[in-house]
Amino acid sequence: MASFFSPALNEKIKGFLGRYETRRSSILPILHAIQDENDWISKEAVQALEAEHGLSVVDVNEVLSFYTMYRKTPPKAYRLEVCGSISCWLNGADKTISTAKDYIAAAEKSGKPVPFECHKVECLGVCGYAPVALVNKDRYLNVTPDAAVKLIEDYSNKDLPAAAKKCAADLAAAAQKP
Amino acid sequence: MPVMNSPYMGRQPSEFKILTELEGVPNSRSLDVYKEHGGYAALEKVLKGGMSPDDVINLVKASGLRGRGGAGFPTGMKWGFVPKPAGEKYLITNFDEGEPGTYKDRYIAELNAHMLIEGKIIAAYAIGASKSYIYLRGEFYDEIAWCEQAIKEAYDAGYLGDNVLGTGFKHHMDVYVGAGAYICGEETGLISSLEGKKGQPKLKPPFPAVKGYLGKPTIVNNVETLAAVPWIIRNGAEAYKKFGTEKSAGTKLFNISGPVVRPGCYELPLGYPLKRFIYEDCGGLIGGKKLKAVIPGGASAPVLTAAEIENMTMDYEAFAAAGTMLGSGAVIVIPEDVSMVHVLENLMHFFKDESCGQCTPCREGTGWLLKMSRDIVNGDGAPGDAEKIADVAGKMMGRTICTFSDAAAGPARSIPQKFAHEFLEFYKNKASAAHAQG
Amino acid sequence: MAFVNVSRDPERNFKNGYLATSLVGMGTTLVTFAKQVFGLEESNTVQWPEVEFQYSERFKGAHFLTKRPDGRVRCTACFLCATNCPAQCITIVAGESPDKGVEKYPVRFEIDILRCVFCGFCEEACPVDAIRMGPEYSMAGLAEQKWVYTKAYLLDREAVQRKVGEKQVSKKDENTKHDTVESSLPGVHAAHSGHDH
Amino acid sequence: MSNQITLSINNQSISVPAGSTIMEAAQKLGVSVPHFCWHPGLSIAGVCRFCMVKVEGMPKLQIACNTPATEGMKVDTVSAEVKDAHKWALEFHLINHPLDCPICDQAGECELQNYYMKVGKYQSQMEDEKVLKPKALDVGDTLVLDTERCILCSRCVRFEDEVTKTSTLGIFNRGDQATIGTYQGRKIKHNYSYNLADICPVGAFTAKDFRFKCRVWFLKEAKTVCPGCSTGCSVNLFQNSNQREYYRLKPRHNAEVNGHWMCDTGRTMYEHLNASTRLSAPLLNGENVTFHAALQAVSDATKSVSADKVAVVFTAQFTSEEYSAVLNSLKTTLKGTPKVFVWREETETEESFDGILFRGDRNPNTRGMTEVLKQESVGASILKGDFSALANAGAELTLVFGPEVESAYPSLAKALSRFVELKKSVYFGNTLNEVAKKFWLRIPVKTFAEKSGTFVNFNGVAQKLKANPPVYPAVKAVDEYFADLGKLAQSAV
Repeated sequence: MASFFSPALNEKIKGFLGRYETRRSSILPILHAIQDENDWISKEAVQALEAEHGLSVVDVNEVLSFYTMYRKTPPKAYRLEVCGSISCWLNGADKTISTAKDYIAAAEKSGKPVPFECHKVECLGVCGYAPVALVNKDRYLNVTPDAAVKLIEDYSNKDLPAAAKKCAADLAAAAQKP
Repeated sequence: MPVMNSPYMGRQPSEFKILTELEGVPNSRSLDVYKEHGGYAALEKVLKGGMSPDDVINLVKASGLRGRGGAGFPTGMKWGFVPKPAGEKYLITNFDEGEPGTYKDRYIAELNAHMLIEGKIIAAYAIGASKSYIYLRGEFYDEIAWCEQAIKEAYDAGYLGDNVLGTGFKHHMDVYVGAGAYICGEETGLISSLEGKKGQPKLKPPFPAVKGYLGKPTIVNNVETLAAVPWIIRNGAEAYKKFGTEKSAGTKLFNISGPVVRPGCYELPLGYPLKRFIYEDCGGLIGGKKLKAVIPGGASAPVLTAAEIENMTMDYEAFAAAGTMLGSGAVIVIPEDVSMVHVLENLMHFFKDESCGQCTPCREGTGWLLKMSRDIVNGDGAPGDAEKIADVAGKMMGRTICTFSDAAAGPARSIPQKFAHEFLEFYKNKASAAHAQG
Repeated sequence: MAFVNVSRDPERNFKNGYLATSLVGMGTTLVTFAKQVFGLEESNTVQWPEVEFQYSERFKGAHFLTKRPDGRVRCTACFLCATNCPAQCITIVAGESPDKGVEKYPVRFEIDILRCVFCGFCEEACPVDAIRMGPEYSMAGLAEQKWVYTKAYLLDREAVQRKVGEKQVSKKDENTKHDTVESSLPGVHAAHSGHDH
Repeated sequence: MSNQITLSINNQSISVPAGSTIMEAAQKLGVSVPHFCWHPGLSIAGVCRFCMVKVEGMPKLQIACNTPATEGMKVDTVSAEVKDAHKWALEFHLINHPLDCPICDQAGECELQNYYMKVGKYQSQMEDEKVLKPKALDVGDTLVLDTERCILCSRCVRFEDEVTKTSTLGIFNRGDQATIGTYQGRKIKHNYSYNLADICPVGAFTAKDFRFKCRVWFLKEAKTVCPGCSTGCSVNLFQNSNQREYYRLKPRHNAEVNGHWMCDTGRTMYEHLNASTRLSAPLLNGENVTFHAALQAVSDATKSVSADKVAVVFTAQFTSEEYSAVLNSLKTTLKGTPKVFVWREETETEESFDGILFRGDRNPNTRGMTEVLKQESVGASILKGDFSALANAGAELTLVFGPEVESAYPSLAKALSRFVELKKSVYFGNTLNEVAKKFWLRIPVKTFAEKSGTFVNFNGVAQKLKANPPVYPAVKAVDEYFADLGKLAQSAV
């Protein structure tokens, strides 16, 4: 049977399985690797880890559900994650978040949706330059409401990232199956 | 506490450059630049200069270096807890910088991750560990890359490997990336995470220095702590002790956040006056706002009122005497126009989100604290609620495996106690709202 | 041993002897009777069964089971009434409710009314206001009548319906549970469980 | 002894082996320290934070379960500070507990309830909405999981990891969303699943088998021995005190035999005890007769035959006392030793063992029977799938002592059909099998729940049975029948 994972990803997974003292230690890096390629971690991926690589689904799911960075549902292509913890909040993160959410909602309503979702997350660790935000893996400092809108506009005009394309393709393929 | 006669009154912070020596140096992250500034000399001194592991431990003990992650435990003493007999031992660097207000470790990596790596190799030599990890939080994409790059360079230069600098000392290093959990900054939580489990802290005893990662002796040190080690080796314990106060030796990275004019990471000697730091070095609050309160050591430190910081110095003892803590050196400045009730709600939201859910008082208590503070914010509070929050938080303190519940209780007790009058306003608002509704 | 002398005073006996007292009593009766026959005084006697006596609302008569607003039985088969019953007259057989939000319900709920002492402990014990003692007091019947009240009888009988009406539906909602039973399994809650609350 | 340390708990001094915890010392002393996550059969989790005690010299309260006892340690479990800690620990457990005790099967034996009565705060200050979680999840053929009632003590997770090593359960999510469960509705499939319901201190895991059947306060327990296999686990047998109905078995701690656990097969050992699965009267030539008539028939039959024309077929499911009674009584009346056979299930793999408790020898008293036969110096031939030895024995009277636990004898019907072919075969047992009606005489006997006697397990540990009131009062145990037979024989003389 064909592997659930791409050959390159399988190689990575095997690399991680041998990299640490125990196979279990490789769960976190493997999940990161899957997410980097597929944009999220599906149930099928977890089950494939058990079937193909012998990692217990319970162990994997414990880790998957415990850490917030793993996405358990298919996301939009870009995630604007704005820190809402104390330092960023003091510098107006709430405003940034609501502006970004409103912008996304308005775009949705106007019929020209942007491939964005906006979340409030806990501390991103660069508190001096608040508010701090991530767009996927890119970090931005001093993200004022205007800056957030600009970020959304800039990214929306770019080509979608590879992971997002793969995610969309996977979902389309899954929808085709009975 | 002797606060007025601080020896550093009047000195400029730029004089103290132990960790921030490469500040402003172009291309600072490269190995060459690091070596130009004395990089890896300490490692050579240790490995080739005939220092025994005990010599290193004693030197670090003598320097008075204390853990910079928050608890301030003497580093040399911690290394001394590791059982002497040979066997697998691990050294882990805690780079899971997640405490709101803290961004000092990433600053070290941004300047030059080799400082950390050199410190780590020396520490590993001291405790006899042949494998070490840098545990980074997952959101630090840039920092992960910098550390990986530096480790690669160190391998290439022969500082890491089966035969470090040809001395026969074997040491391997790897990075491990977390995935978004504040609790992994707790040393045993970090170990659990490194074992590929949920980042839930482990019961003590046994302590990690005896039974840690995979049941083997393990030392977990903060980035800043380890990064200070090479300087101490190069310059000696006495040189290090010249900085700081008697019990809080050396310099520390202080990171200020909130609406200040010049936010950033400042290297200052311990014992530096807090007020001067905020107003002179950081330029005071944006727009000349008045200061209402300061959280001196990251989100989990109890707050200080503006009045309390008047003569406060920034060292372990002075903060402890004021009922708060130095923590990670994260100074969060709260201006007068922000309600402390909202601050409380924001902090409780953080702690509720980040509780690992293992111990009952913390799992249930953090959620409860958030619900109660949210009720007050939403105008559903009643007189006595602030006291209830402080009371519930008090019952969580010291009752769990790790100190997370104490951390949550820090603000949850201090804010209702010190700013009770602000809560009263919220209750009043409720009454007036009810009145308006008829 | 102490004795109490209860022998009657002969003097008293003579004055208030049976005959005399009986006659006085009969006299009272006759006077009242005459007054009431001629409508000079209102009668206290209720003409039962033509007229029904109205007891207070708190009267503890025959039991009935209350319903939820949607008409199903409120009882959750917790057995507390049966446990509390001093006469041990309540028999319950519990089963899995077809409604998953309720979980447990009585498949059988029977009260042996002949054993019941109408103490009301069942009502007291019920945590969900499912069993109440109704207004019915005339429970006489024939030997072959069914003396074990079944769940159907306890839930829907005309007499209670008529007298209690609306109150047969309990407004109490303590045991109406939320609807998470069919929610997703652990670990697959909404996206980004740590985000956006 | 040097490896003993002495500490004092509430000013009472106690010696425990070095390395013991305060909890173990307190248990030994009989001081109750409230706890949820600590279980003597599992590793220490230390997460419920309920077992707080004050140790002199330590600034904070310590958990008794993970604090090593040290020489001269002074522990306090009753001071106001400690009591307050217990009160609040319980309060934290309860603030998000659904309190659906009326429909919870655990009610009555729930540690949350018990501790609430003992150390509860009574006036909860929780006024906000509780956290909601999935309820009534189907997690296997034997269990129902209610994650809302769960207090996340992790006993079940540790049981799965440490005892059965199946690791089906995990705790997912974090903070107050943490939920126990299996992955994506997978089922718990092993022969020890009911232990999860036992060790669950609350009603999160409840047994499907017992679900909604009876409230536990109507049950009374009897200390007895499981007849399910030759391990002979110590168990408590639960009977409804009003209706005399048996509902379940639970393991009783016995370090020598079963520790804290028992298997799911053993849990079914109540099913054959209730009236609906039992015989109430003897059957002679296909007709119901009185017990007296039945015994008379046996008595008469023994008079007319010589000892070598009598065959006795034992199964190893009777008590040692019963085997002795049968052999002694027959020796007296027959003035000789009858031929003895031991009937073993043909599919049985006697030596197999699942590594935890369950053994291939599904008879509780194989060892006891062997010992009795040896003691009475009676040789026995084994009938295992091959009954020719019995058929060739030429017996004119055959006494068959059939198995009580018929689920251990899948080929029962086949064996019975061989027995009924014999001349005058008498069956002692409760089988509802149609074939058994063809026995010349069939006499019902008491089950393990109703008789007293001894089972000797595979390892030689002898345990006494506890006699509950019989379901059918006229039905007796085999040794009682043979005592009656003895009396009949005497009165005839």
